[in-house]
Parts: sequence; C-alpha cells; structure tokens
Amino acid sequence: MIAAVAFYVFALILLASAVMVVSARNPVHSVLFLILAFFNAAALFLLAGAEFLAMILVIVYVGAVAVLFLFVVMMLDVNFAELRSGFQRYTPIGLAIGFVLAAELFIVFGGWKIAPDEMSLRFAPTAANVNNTAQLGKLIYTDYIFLFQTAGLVLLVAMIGAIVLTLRDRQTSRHQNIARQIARIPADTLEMVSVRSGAGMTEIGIRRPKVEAAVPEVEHATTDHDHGAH
Amino acid sequence: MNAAGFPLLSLITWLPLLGGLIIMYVRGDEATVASNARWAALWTSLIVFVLSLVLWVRFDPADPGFQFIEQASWLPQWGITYKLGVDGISVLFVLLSTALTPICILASWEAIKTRVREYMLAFLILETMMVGMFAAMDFVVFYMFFEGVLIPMYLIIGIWGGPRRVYAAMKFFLFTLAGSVLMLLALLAMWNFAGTTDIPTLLHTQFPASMQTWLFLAFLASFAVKVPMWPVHTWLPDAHVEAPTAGSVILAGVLLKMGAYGFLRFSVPMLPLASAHLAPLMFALSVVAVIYTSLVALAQTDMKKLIAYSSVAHMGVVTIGIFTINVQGISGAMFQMLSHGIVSGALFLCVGVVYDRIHTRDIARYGGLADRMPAYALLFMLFAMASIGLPGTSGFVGEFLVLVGAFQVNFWLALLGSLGMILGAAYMLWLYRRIIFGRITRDDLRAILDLSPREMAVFAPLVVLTLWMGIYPSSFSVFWDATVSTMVEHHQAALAATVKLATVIPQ
Amino acid sequence: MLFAVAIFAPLLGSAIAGLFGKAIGDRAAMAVTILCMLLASGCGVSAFIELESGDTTAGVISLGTWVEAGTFHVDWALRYDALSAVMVAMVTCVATLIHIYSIGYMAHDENHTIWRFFSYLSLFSFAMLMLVSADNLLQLFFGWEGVGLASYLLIGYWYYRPSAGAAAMKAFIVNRVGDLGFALGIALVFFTFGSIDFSTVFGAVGQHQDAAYHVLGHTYRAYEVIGILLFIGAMGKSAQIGLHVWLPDAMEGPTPVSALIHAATMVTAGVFLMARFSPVLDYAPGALGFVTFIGATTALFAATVGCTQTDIKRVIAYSTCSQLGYMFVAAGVGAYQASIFHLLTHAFFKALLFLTAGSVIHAMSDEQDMRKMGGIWRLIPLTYTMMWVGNLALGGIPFFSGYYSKDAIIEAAWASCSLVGHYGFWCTVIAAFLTAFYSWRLIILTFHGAPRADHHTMEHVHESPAVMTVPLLLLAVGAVFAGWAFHDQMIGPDWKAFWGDAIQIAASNHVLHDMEDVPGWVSLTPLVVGLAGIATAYVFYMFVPGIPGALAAAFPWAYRFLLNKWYFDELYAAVIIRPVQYLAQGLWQIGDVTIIDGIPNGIAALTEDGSSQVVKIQNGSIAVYAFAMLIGLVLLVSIFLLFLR
Amino acid sequence: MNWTLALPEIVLAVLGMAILMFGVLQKRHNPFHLASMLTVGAFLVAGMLVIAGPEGLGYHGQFTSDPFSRFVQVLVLVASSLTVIASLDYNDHANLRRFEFPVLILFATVGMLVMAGASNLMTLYVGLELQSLSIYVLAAFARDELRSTEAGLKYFVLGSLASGLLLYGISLVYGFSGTMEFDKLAMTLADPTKVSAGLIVGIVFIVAGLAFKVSAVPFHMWTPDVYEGAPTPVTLLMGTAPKVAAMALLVRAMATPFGHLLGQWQQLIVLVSIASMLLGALAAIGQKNIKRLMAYSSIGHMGYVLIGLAAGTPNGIRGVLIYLVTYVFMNAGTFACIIAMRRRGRSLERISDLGGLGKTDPMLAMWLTVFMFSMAGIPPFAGFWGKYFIFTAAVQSGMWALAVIGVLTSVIGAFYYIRIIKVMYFDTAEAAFDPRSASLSTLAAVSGLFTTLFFVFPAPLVGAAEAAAKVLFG
Amino acid sequence: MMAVSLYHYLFVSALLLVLGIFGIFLNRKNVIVILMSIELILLAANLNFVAFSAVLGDLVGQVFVMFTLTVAAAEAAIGLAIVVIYFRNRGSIQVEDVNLMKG
Repeated sequence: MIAAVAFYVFALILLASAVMVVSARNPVHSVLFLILAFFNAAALFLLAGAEFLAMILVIVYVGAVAVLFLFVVMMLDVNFAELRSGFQRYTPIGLAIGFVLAAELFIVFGGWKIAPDEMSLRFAPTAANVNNTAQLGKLIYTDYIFLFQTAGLVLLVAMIGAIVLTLRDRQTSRHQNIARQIARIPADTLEMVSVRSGAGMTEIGIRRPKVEAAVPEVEHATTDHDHGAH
Repeated sequence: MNAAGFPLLSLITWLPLLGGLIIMYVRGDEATVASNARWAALWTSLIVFVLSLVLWVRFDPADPGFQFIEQASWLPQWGITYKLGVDGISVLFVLLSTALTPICILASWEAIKTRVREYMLAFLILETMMVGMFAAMDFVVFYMFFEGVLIPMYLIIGIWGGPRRVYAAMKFFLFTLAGSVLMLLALLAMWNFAGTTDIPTLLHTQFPASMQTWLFLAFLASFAVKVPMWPVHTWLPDAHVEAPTAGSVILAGVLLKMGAYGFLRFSVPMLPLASAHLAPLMFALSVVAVIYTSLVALAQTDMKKLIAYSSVAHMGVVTIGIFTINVQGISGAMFQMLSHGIVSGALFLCVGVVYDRIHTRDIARYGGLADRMPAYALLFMLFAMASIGLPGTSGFVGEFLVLVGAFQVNFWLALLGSLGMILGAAYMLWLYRRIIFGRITRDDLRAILDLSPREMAVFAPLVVLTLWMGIYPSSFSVFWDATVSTMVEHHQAALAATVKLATVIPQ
Repeated sequence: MLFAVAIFAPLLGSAIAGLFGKAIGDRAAMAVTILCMLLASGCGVSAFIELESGDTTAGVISLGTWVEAGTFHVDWALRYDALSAVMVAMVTCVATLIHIYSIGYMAHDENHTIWRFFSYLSLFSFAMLMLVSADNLLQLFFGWEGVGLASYLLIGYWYYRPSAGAAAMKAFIVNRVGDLGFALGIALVFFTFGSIDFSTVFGAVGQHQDAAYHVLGHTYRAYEVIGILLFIGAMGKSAQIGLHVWLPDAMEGPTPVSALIHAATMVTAGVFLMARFSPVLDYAPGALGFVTFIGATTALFAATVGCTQTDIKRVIAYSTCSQLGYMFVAAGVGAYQASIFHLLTHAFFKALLFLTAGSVIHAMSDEQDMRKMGGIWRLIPLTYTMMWVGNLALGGIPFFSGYYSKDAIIEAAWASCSLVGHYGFWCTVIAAFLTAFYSWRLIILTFHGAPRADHHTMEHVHESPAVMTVPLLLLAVGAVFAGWAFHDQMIGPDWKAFWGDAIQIAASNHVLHDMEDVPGWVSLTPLVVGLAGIATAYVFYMFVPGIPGALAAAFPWAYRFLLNKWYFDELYAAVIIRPVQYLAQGLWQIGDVTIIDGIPNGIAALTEDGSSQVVKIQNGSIAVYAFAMLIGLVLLVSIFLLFLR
Repeated sequence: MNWTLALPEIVLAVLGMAILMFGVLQKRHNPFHLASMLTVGAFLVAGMLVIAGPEGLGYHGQFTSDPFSRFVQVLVLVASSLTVIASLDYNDHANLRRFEFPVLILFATVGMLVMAGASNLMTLYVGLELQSLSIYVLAAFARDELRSTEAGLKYFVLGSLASGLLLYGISLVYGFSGTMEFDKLAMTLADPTKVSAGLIVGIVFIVAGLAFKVSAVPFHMWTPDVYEGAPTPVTLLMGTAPKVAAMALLVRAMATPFGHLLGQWQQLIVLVSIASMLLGALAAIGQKNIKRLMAYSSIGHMGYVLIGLAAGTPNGIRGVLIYLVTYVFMNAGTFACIIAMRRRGRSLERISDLGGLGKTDPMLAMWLTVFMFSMAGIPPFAGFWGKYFIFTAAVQSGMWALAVIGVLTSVIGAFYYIRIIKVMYFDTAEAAFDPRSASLSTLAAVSGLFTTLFFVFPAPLVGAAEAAAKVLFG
Repeated sequence: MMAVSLYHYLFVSALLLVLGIFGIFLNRKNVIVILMSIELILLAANLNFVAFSAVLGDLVGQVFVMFTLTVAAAEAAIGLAIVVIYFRNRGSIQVEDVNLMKG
C-alpha cells in the first residue's frame, strides 16, 4: 500500500516535472525540473527493484548529465528575455497527434499478458539471493562483455566528439612548453655585461631582454578554422 | 560453333566499342584529334560492315531458326545467358545498322566541327547497341541494348543538335524510357513464368491468356513509343528536327525499327492470343497514325519535321503489316522497315545537304534548287518517290505487301491504311515542289553548290539499295521468308490450340 | 527478242540521256533517245506484224522474280499477245514521232536542259510500254505509276513556273487517288484468285464467280468489287469525271508532252486496263454498268466544257477527256475491242491535234489563247490542213479514222440494250454534236477571222520547220487511214482471229455481233449530229459571231458553269483541299502541339508543381521535421491497429 | 563463446584507438593524411578478417557472423574506405585536416559492423548508436561553418528522437515477448497467438527508428538539409555506409525475428517504399544544389531497396543487397565528382556550376554521366541491375502495384539525372574546375569502372548476395 | 517484486514519451530544451525496461538500461557540444533560427 502511494506520488511528480521541463520559460528551470524528474524516476526504479540502476541514474544523470546541461545553459549566456515563449502554430493538431499516440499505447498495453513459456526465454532470470548490483555486474562483465566494450567505444566517440568540436587553441593563449623550459640554458637568455658606472642603458647597448622567437606551434590541426569549406 | 566459324556476332557487336576506345586515347591538338577520330571511326565502321557481310553470304535462308548462335554463361542461376544469334527477321537489321553507320560517319565528316571525338565515340557506341539489340537471343541482353541506345542518342541530339535540342533530347529520353520500363516488368513477368529469358524458349512458351494481354500492353507501351505509334509519336518530330543529320538518319533508319522489331520478335510470336485479340486496337492506332500524321506532315514548314511525320506514317503501315499476322503483311512490314530505313535516312541526308549549305530547314527559304543542283534534285526525286512508294523503288514493295496483307483482314483497314499513298504523295511532292521547283530568288541559293564527291559517295550506296530493293526485292525477302512463314504457322497453330481448348473446357 | 527490245530500248535511251545528258550535250542526248525510240518502234511494229502474220505466237517472256511473300509471287514478265502488241506498236510509233517533233519544238527552250526533256520522254515511253506489256497486275501497276511519275516530271518540266509545279503535283496526286483503288483491286484479285498473274487469273475466272467480299456492310460478289476498284484506278489515269481535274491543268507541260501523255498514250492506260481485264469484268455486270455510266457522263461533261474554253490546248484536252469517256462506254457495254480500236485511232488524231496546236503555238510565239489568234490560216497552211484532218477524224466524219471507231462505240452502246447502255448512247450522241461544234469553233477562232494578235506576233507567224511538220504528216496518215485499216480486224468480222486470247469475253457477251444489227438511224445519227455541230460552229463563229456572246449573256449561269468546268476545281477546293488544309493545321496545332504534346508537357508541369509542393514542407525547421516523423509514426501505428491486426 | 566471431570489430576498434594515439602524439607533421591512410589500412585488415573469419552465433546470441553479415560488412568497409579516400582532398581544401576525422569514420564503421552482425536488439541499439554518434560529430565537423553545425544539430536532434523511438520500440518488443534475441523472438512469433498488439506497435517503432537511418519517407526530413550542410565526404559517408548497415539491420530484423509477421509489416514497408520513391522522384526535380539533389535521390533509391524488402523473399533480399552494392559505388563516384567541383579553391555545389563540364573536363563529365545514367537505371550500368533484381523480386511476389509505381517513378527520377547530364554537355561552358587530385580521380575511376563493367561479370556478386540472402530465410 | 502493476509503469512511461515528443516539436524556445526532451524519451524507455524486467524477472532489461544510460550520457555530451558550436556560429539557439537550409 505504501509502495502504491509512493508510486503515485513519484509518478505524479515525475510527470509534472516533465511537463515543466518542456514548458518552463527559463531553460535553467527546465534543467532543474529535469533533475527533479530524474530523482523521481530513480525512485520508481527503486520501487521496481532496480536498485543499482536507480543509483546510477542519480549519479550519472543528476551528477553528470544534468550538471552538464546546466553548465551549457549558463555558459551560452542566452538572453532569456528574447526567447520566444509559447508553442508552435500547429500546437492543437500536434497535441491531438500526441494524444492519439498515447491513447494507442494505452490500448496496446491493455493487451499485455505473460505466458508461462515465455518465461523460459529469459536470458538472465533474477535470482532472489543475490543482490541486484552483483547480478548486473556479473552479467555485464561476462555475458555482455561485447556490448559493454562497445558501449565503451560509444563513450570514447563521445569524448573525441566533444573535444574535436569544442576544443580550440586560441592564438592568444600561451602554453607551457615544459621541454623547452627544461632545455633552457642561461647562455641563451642571460648576457653578462660589465656596466660602466654612470652609463645609460642605451649607451651600453642594452635595449630589451634577449628573447628567442617564441612563436607558438600552429601546426596543430585544431587551429585556424576561420575559412570554412563553403 | 556457328556458321561463320568464329564469334562473328560478338565481334560485330563489340568491335565498334573497341574503335571507340581507340578514339578515346587519341591525343594531340584539336584538329588532329578530330581528323584521327573521323578516320578511326570510319575504318572501324567499315571493318564492321565488311564483317557483317559474312552474315549476308553465309546466312542460310531456308532455316527459319536462329543461326550464328554463340553463347556464354552470364547469370546461369537465373536463366540469363549471353546469347547472340540472328534469324531471318533480325539478320538484315544487323546489316542495316552496320551499313548505315559508316554512311552516317561519312555524312558528318564536315558537318560536325565541334567535339568530333565524342561524336564519333557516340556513334560507335550506338552501333554496338543497335547491333547487339538485333542480335540478342536473350531477353535481358536485348533489353540491355534496347535501353542502352538511349544513352548515345540522348547525347547526340543534345550536344550536336539544334536550338531546341535540350527539350528534344529530354523528350526523346523520357518518352522512350517511360515505355521501356514497363517492358522491363513484362520481361520479368515472363521470366517469372518461364524461368528463363532465352528468346527461343520463350517463343515456345505458352503464356496464359490473361497474362498475355497484360504482357502485350506492357510491350506495347515500350514498342509503341519506339516505333512510334500514334499518339506517342510527338517525340519523334522534335528529336528529328533537333538532331544532327546523321543522328536523324540513324534515328529514322534503325531506331524506329527497334520498336517494330520488338513487336515482331516478342509481341506477335510470344503472345499469339493477345496479338489476335488486340490487333484491332493496333490497327486503329496504326490507321490513325497513317492518316493523322500524314495530314500533319502536310502542314509542316520545316523539312525535317515533315519527313519525321512521314516516318510516323510509314511506321504506321509497318505496324498494320505486323498485326495482320499473315505472310504478306509481315513480309511487307519487314520490307517497309528496311526500305524506310534506307529511304528516310537518305531523305534526312538530303535535308542535311542543303542544311549544311544554307543552315536553315525552313521550307520557305528554299526554292528552285533544280537550277543549281540538278544532281541533288535527281537524288531527292528518287528518294521522294521511294518514300511515296513508287513501284520500282524499295518503298513500293513493302507498302503493297502490307496492303495485300491488310486486305485479307479487312477492306477498311486496307483502304484507310493505304490513304498514306495519296497523302504521302501530297506532302512529299509539295515539299519537293517548294524546295526544288520554282525560281531561285535568294542570293545564297544562287551560289549554292551541287553535291560534292563525298556526298555522292554517301548517297551512292543508298541509291543502289533503293533501286535494288525495288527491282529485285526477293533477294532481300528470301532472308526472312522461311522465318516469317514459320512464325505465321505457329501463330495459327497457337490460336487453333486455344480454340480447341475453349471448346473442350465447357464440356 | 524484238518485243523485249522494243520495251527496253527507251529505258536505255532515257538512262543515257538522263545520267550523262549534261556531259554529252543536248544533241547527243536527242540522238541517243531518238535512235533508241526508232529502234523500239521498229521492233514494236515488227513484233506486231509477226504476231499478226502468225510468225510468232503469243506468250510470256519471264525476266525473273520480283516480289515474293508466301503465296504472293510476282514475276517480272512481258506478255506478248495481240493487245500488248498493238499497244506497243502504237506507243512506240507515236512516241517516236513526238520525239522527233520535239527536236524542233524544244529548240528554243530557255531551260537549256533539253537532254532532261528527252530523257523524260523516253522514260515515259518505257513506263507506258511496261504497262501495256505487263503479265501481271503488279507489273502493270509498275508501268501505271511509272507513267504517273514521267507525266509528273514532264508536266513540271518548266519547274520554274509555279503553275507547272502545281499542275504536276495535281496530276500525280489525283492519279494517286485512282491508284489507291487500283492497288486495292490488285489486293482483292490476289485475295480472290490467289495470284495476280493474268494467265492464272483468267484461267480461273470460272471457278471464283461466286466469291464474295464483304465491304461497306454488305456482301458483294468479289468480281464486281474488283471491277469497281480497278475502274477507280482507270478513272484516275484516264481522267474520268471526278478524277479528271488534273488533265486540263496538265497542259502546263510543253506541247509534245501533252500530245504524248495526255492524248495518245498515258490517259488510255485506263481503257487498256479495262480491255486487259475483260475476262473478269465480263462477269461483273454491275461494275460494267458503272463504267458505262461514268464514261458516258464524262464524254458529255467534257464536251460541254470544251465548248467554252479559250485555251487552244485546253479545248483539245477536254476533247481527250470526252473521247476517253467514249472508250469507257464501249468497255462498259462489253465492246472492249471497240474501245481499243477507238484508243488506237484516237491516239493518232489526238496526237496530231496536239502537235498541230503546238505548231500553232510555236507560230504564235507561245500564245495559247484562241481569243488572241485568228486570221493565220494563210500564213501556216500546212498546220491549218493538219488541223482540219485531225478535227475531221475527231468529229467522226466518214472515212476518217474517228468515224469508224466512234460509230462503233455509239452502236455498241445502243446494242447493249440496257438502261445504262442507252444512257451511254444518248450521252455519246450529244457529245458527238458538241465535239464537232467545239472542234470547228477551235479551227475558226484560231485560223479565221481578223487577226487578234498584236502586230509583233503577227509578223513572226511562220510555218514550223520540217522536223515538226514531218511527224505531223505521218500522224495525219494514221489519222486518216487507221480506222479504215484496222476496222475489220479489230471489231469487224476478223476480230476473234485478231485478238486471239488477248481479249476474252464471256459467252453471254455478244455486243460486237449485235452492233451489226442496230437500226439504221443509230448508225446515221453520229454523222448527222457531227455535221450539225460543224454547221452550228460556222454559224456561231463565222457567219453570225454575235450569237455566242448573246447566248452567254442570256444564260450567264450556264455559261459560267461551263466556263468554270462545272466548278469541279472549286468544289474540290472547298470540299477536299481546304478542309484537308484546315484539318492538317488543326491536327498539328491542336492535335499534336496542344493535346498530344500537352499531356506529357502537362504531366511534366504537374510533376514540377508537385515537386514544389512536396518541397514546401521541407522548411528547415527541426520542429516540423520532428512533427512529420511523429505523424508518420502515428499513421503507421494507426494503420496497423486499424487494418492489419 | 567464440570471441573470434567479432574479431574484425575488435581489431578495427583497437586499430582505431592506435591511430587515435598516433594522431594525438604526432606533433611535428599534420597526421591527417597518414591517419587516413592507416584507417584505410585498418579497413583492409578488417575486411580480410571478415572474409576469412569464422561463422556462427556468438556472445550469447548477441552477435552473429554469417554470409549476410559478412556481405554487408565488406560492403560497409568498402564504402567507408571510399569515404576516407574522398575526404583526403576535400579536407585539405576545407581546412579540416584533422586526424580525428578518419578516426571517427573508423569508429562509425565499427558501429556499422556491429549492426551488420547484430542478432539481438541490444546489439542493434548499441551498434546503431556508436555509428550515429560518430556521424553526428562528423556532420558538424566543420565547426566554424554555420551550415555544417546546423546540419549536425538537425541530424543530432532528429536522430536522437529516432533512436529514442527505436529504444521505446525495443522496450515494447522486449516486454511483450520476453526476449531480445532474434532467434528466440522468431521462435515466439512463430505462434500467432503470441503476437500481441504491443509487439506489433513495438515493431512499428523499431521500423520507424531504422527507417530514419535509411531516410525513408516519412522519416526522411533530415536528409536534404543534413546532406547539404555536412562536409561533402561526410555526406558521402551518410549516403553510403550507414544506409547499407541500417538497411541490413532492417532486413535482418524484419526477416529473422519478425519474419513470421511478414503479412503485417509487408504493408508497412510497401507504404514507406512507395512514399519514398514518389518523394525521391518528385522533390529532386526543383533542386539547384547538387548535394540536396543527391539527398532526394538517395531517398528515392531507398524506396527501391525497400521494394526488395517488401517482397519478403530471398530474391527480394538478394535484390536489396545487389542494389546496395551498386548504390554505394554510384554514390561514392558521384560524390567524388562533387568534391572535385572546385574553382579557385572554392567548393561549388550548384548544379549550374557543372555547365559545360563536358568540354572543360571531359573525363570527369564522362564519369558523372555514367553515374547519372546508372542512377537513372539505364542499362548496361550497374544501377540498372540493382533495379532489375529488385523488380524481379517484386514481380515474383506479385506486387505489381509496387513494381509499376517503381518503374514510373524511376522515369521521373531519370528526368533530373539526365538534367545534370544536360547541364554538363548541352549548356555553355563555364570556367574550368581546379585540377583534380589523384585521389578523387582514382575514386571516380574505380567507382565508374565498377558501375560500367558490373554487367560483364555480375554472377559472382549476385551469387554472393544470393547466398547471403538465403541465410535469413534459414 | 513490484509494488504496483506493470500497467501503471507503462502508463507513466507512455505519458513521459509523449511529453518528450511534445518537447521536441512544440516548443519554440531553446535547442537545449529539445535535448532535455530527448532525455525524457530515453527515460520513458528506461522505465519500460525496468518495469518489464521486474515483471518478467529478467535482468536483461536492466542490463539494457545500463547501456542506454551510457549512450544517453554520450548523446548528451555530443549534443551539447554541437549546440555549443552552433551557438558560436549563429549567436542564437532559438529553435526557429535553425533553418538556414531548406527546400
């Protein structure tokens, strides 16, 4: 009973915050509502017995993804006042279509039944005596190793993608070149001069410190994209 | 091996392509390239022609089946074979193609000044396609060549054509493509039924009656456009008008025959029931074509358009002949096709001669050429008369045999189908009168030169053929007599079998 | 063999003159063609004489296969029998004379391509010879069309004259209308008999009498249909009413041409065809009735028109037309022999008349209008005499050739004892009167009275050179004596021996016999009306010259009706030519350009329109794209749930 | 568990990471060209492994290697290699000389290989995502180009939506059948009583998700915009390899697990196919940008491919595979020609820029002509044979309406293909293009020769396709 | 096992799916909201998986959710990266401004 009440509460908050995600005027609010939605979804997971996933959802989604969203929303510094509110012109028909879809899904769900022989198809039945995390771990690292590794590749691609798209070396920023720092010897930079007393700097030929031509390496491919392909 | 002792047909088919390859690798400045391309193309086509004469010599007219058969595995699992061969119906078309190509190349010797290399290449490719199509003994091979013809022809019209060439080329391409894709479906249906695309096998396959009708209609869509039959003929005048002279010659000489050849090769023998049932439709369309396009030809002001419309009318006679499905009708259709190939080709060359000099095809711009160009006037007269169907020229024999064939079907068919005799005379003579007769009024015409030796050389074979076919036609008809007789017999046997079946079933 | 030489010699001459004429020059071309013609006429006459004397027998000379398609088999072959021998002899002789005459007539041709002219003439002769010597219908058709071509070329010889070009075209096309009927007739003959060889067909005449052919919703006897169809062909070539319109216009050609093709030979091809096909026609009474009717009508019609024409050559042309009508009347009543007999005599006197007219025109500096002539009979007496001879023959004055043949026809018409035969009789009688009338009208207007030509022309009036007058004289001999000479053989008691198998008639046909028994007044009538016609002409044009004008003023509609040749040209222009032109334009501009091209063009436009519509939804908006996806999804799901479960 | 089944994928991924390391560490020279070459080499290695590798079902039913998957994998590798080669010249000129480019292509290819071998809905999803994510990045690769980034954005948003729907569909199928493995699904669905509406709706969702990847109507909306905006080699990639992989996936999914539901999904595919053919034919007509045109053309081509699927017979699948092979080469060649459209360093995309190419660059014009005729389905070029086998299947299955619509739309389609030829040959010449690089010439020539000469020896390829197709029907 | 019936979960997930879809095609504001909507759709699917996994007593659904989460995270990263560079070029992330290419 308590579980049922909890389900309804969480589900309602989940749906309400989902509505807010979509309709909130301020994107920051949307992100915050998204976080709320994730929390509630995690609770629903928990109710369904997927403890590990619930935790992951909180950690990965709230801790990483949602924060990333928030970060980007903030970073992009959008002038919220200018954002057009409201919905598209075809909202009514859009809503109708959406509700038709929902209705169809509802009708379809009504037909769900579980047949005994279907249970035999289960690949990894839940075991009562092992906790959820251990079971999942065992599956992922053994039977699903192939997909697990592929998922790793997905993340790698995401990393490469994010870097390749957003990282740029600015011409103005200065990089530390450790090798060069270490290789630096005094003779290159220091000049011992004996200074006559009373003589001005210019008189003894010292105008400015001796500096190598320290042009930053521009060879790296991620620079200079001012001219596009088109 | 075949009667020639070596893969003759493949050689004839693919040799032009080899010549084309050689032309592609000609290097040098533009004039050198052009000159080399011309000569290479001419020699290639001449060699091919000489090779094809072996067909003439070694063909056994008494054998109604395919000869010179050669075969290579292609897609064996699907019953598709690379198979070439000629029978009485196709052998002369192969010769027609190989004979017209050198003539066309010679005719374009000076007329084509730009991109000569590509032009010659296109013509050689075209020759490959034409010969391959007529020699194909496999439906898929046939279709490949049949459609492949579009490519060089599209380019020939589009690149070297007249002011409205783009419209004409597009129209030509799309019309013919639209028709032939439906044939492709028919082809597939036949394959699905018979499990092979081997033409001799298909010739002996009995397709169910309802299927025959559909197949026939699909074939009709393709061949009717190609022939062209009314009312899908309008691409032809445009294509003819815009194409360069040699393009028109090939178009009229060979390409139009592809449709009629298709009827003869596929529709009639493979679909006897549908051919018999739908013959009235074909007759109606053909008769309309004869009368309608002849009348339209009367109204033309452009020489080429006039001749183009006359082609439609003449091909209407051909289709009448084919669907009479008796020996005289089909034989006449065959003859009419060959004759039309030569005569209308020659007429287009005639137009080309003056076009090269005055650069207009407007009939009103001419007049009184007899004065300055007597030899030309004589030739033009000969071909005009052949086109009208004067006895003694090639045009008569076919037309008359078709008349005889049609008469056995229906008086009205014969009468209306032969109205072209009168109307043809009307538009042809009117054209002749306005171009050749009259007084010269324009200065450029006053300075016009008669035929050059090169032009004479182009026309000479055509003159010989026109008269030869008119005076001694049996030296040509002997090639297909056996085949056509067999075809008609088969047709009647097939019909009789059905009638028997129809009478047996209800009991 | 002489016969074959007679036929092919002109071809040789024509080819040499035509192909090499420019190189060898006019004189050589003339020489070659005339030599060939002389050879041909020599051989032709010899062949005729040999046949008649029984030295050789009739037969067929085969020259090889022509057309072959299944059972349809046609040879090139020359048929050598009485009919063809007569025709060959006549054609070669007349043609040779005309060739010779042309040397003089064409001497001043401004075209400077006389070699071309002679080549055409010889070509024409060849075609005509092929026609008469054919052994099958198709070869006959070959010659038939060949003379059509040659006449086209000859009429259009002065190609720079627009009227010549038009006339040439008209001749060819009108002939083609007839040819279509002829060709259909050939097809029907094949359909009925399984062959178109004369020997085979005539041999099988008895077997296929009941053959029927279905046409026009009715079933007719095949023979009748064959007869009608072949006669339609003959109508075109022989300028019978309806298809006669080309003949008067054809006078655009040089006068020798008119003499050759529109008097003596080409136009008689139709008559020849009737005679040649007599074995079949004799079993087709209906068709024969039609032939008589048309022939009689033509005879009368052309005669009436001839009375009002002012162009000297046109008058003669209409008289040709009229005389051809006589011949068809004869053929129609079954007197094929009489028709051929008239053909023969007519060939001589009509050629004579034309050539004489040519001589007049030559003398009058190429003036053809009789209203601008007159008063020259003293200046060109020989021509004048020849004209008289010709007209006497034409008018059917006794002992001139026309008398025999014309009388025979009129008698035969009466003797046929049928309604249409009597119609033929009365028409021919009236025509005989009119013939005499316009013939003398021509003589009087041309030669008598006050000179109406200008002074300059009159000064130059002169007799023609010998090269022209000698042929005239020779023809005059024929015109005078041919009737008398051949009467007995051809239609007289010896006709069976003369014709042999060439003209086979049915057992029921005894017109030639009945002709002898016609009442006396029937035999006399032609002579009487002929003399009456001459008298009327003298009254009208010599003694009381006001009458014609008064008559014309009194009956203006009739006058104009006749002057305008019964408005046939106008009728055809209104009923056929103009509608065809409109139709042609309409079919082109409306049918082809608007409708038939409109459909693909419309489809193309529709497609492009559809394209722009389809592309409209592609407005770049992510939301719209997503929306489209969703609609698609919902649609698919709905289809599934609604229809496919 | 036979892990060697996935050896090509594993090796390729490892090589990819190695190339990545190489690129990162290489400082002195720009490693783009070398990395590209290495990538092609890696593809070669993977290709050989594919051909030589064992067959069977492995990884607990998650991954399979059979003639079908190998056929597709080889084709994908070929397509990817062609893309990499095409990118050499383009990226040089577009300032995209970055080694990540080939590496991303490589990982996308790994994803596609996984897709080709997927025998489990989970594998399907992961492989698809690996491929998609890489290509999202590639589409936006010219990050300073507004059009490229917009293309990336659109592709990403719509692609994510599609994969969301796909995922939802998978969840339904899973829920209503209890398994994600193709074999077991097939077993379950063999019994009609177990086919519930939820399952079918799930299938519809899956079809929608995959249809998006092959850009079939109505899930095609992204195609023109993304094709236009993305860097041309990426467009080439999107036009070839992922389409092949996604189509293979669709085919396998429809044929194996859902094969017993043929009656249901067939109608669906027919509808999608007709709509695609019509739209592909119609919408391309008015286009002025050749990349957009190619987008619509690819929509049309996918419509034809779907005919083969709709036929639902081994012959249909054979047609699909052959069509895909010809399509890959035609597309690669065409895009090679498009990349070569450059004047004074500026890339051109308008069709009118091709004006007079027949005069200024006859060789390029000739190849492009070959590709256009081939796409229009004119024999003897390869494109015709693709259509031939497709229509054969349709006719065999008695789908006449589909076949007739197919051939008629191919005529409409021919209109715009030959219009390009018209522009090249009939229009007045513009200035010549910049000299082509050897890589592009080679690419065009290879594709062109394949397209032209396919008809000479079609039997081996057709035989392979036949063998591949038969697998799916046990 | 489950506290409430499967249907409840399915209803929630279906509504979540529809909401997510609405978020994509109905809003006019901000591309990032679209990304968040996609997260909602994925969440809906995940909810389904978890629910089915629970009802079927099969862990496979949960395993799939693991991978889904991975993919979703990667998607978010790439999506945001694209949005960022798009913003750099366009200076706006309004949904209606994303229409440079059309037709």
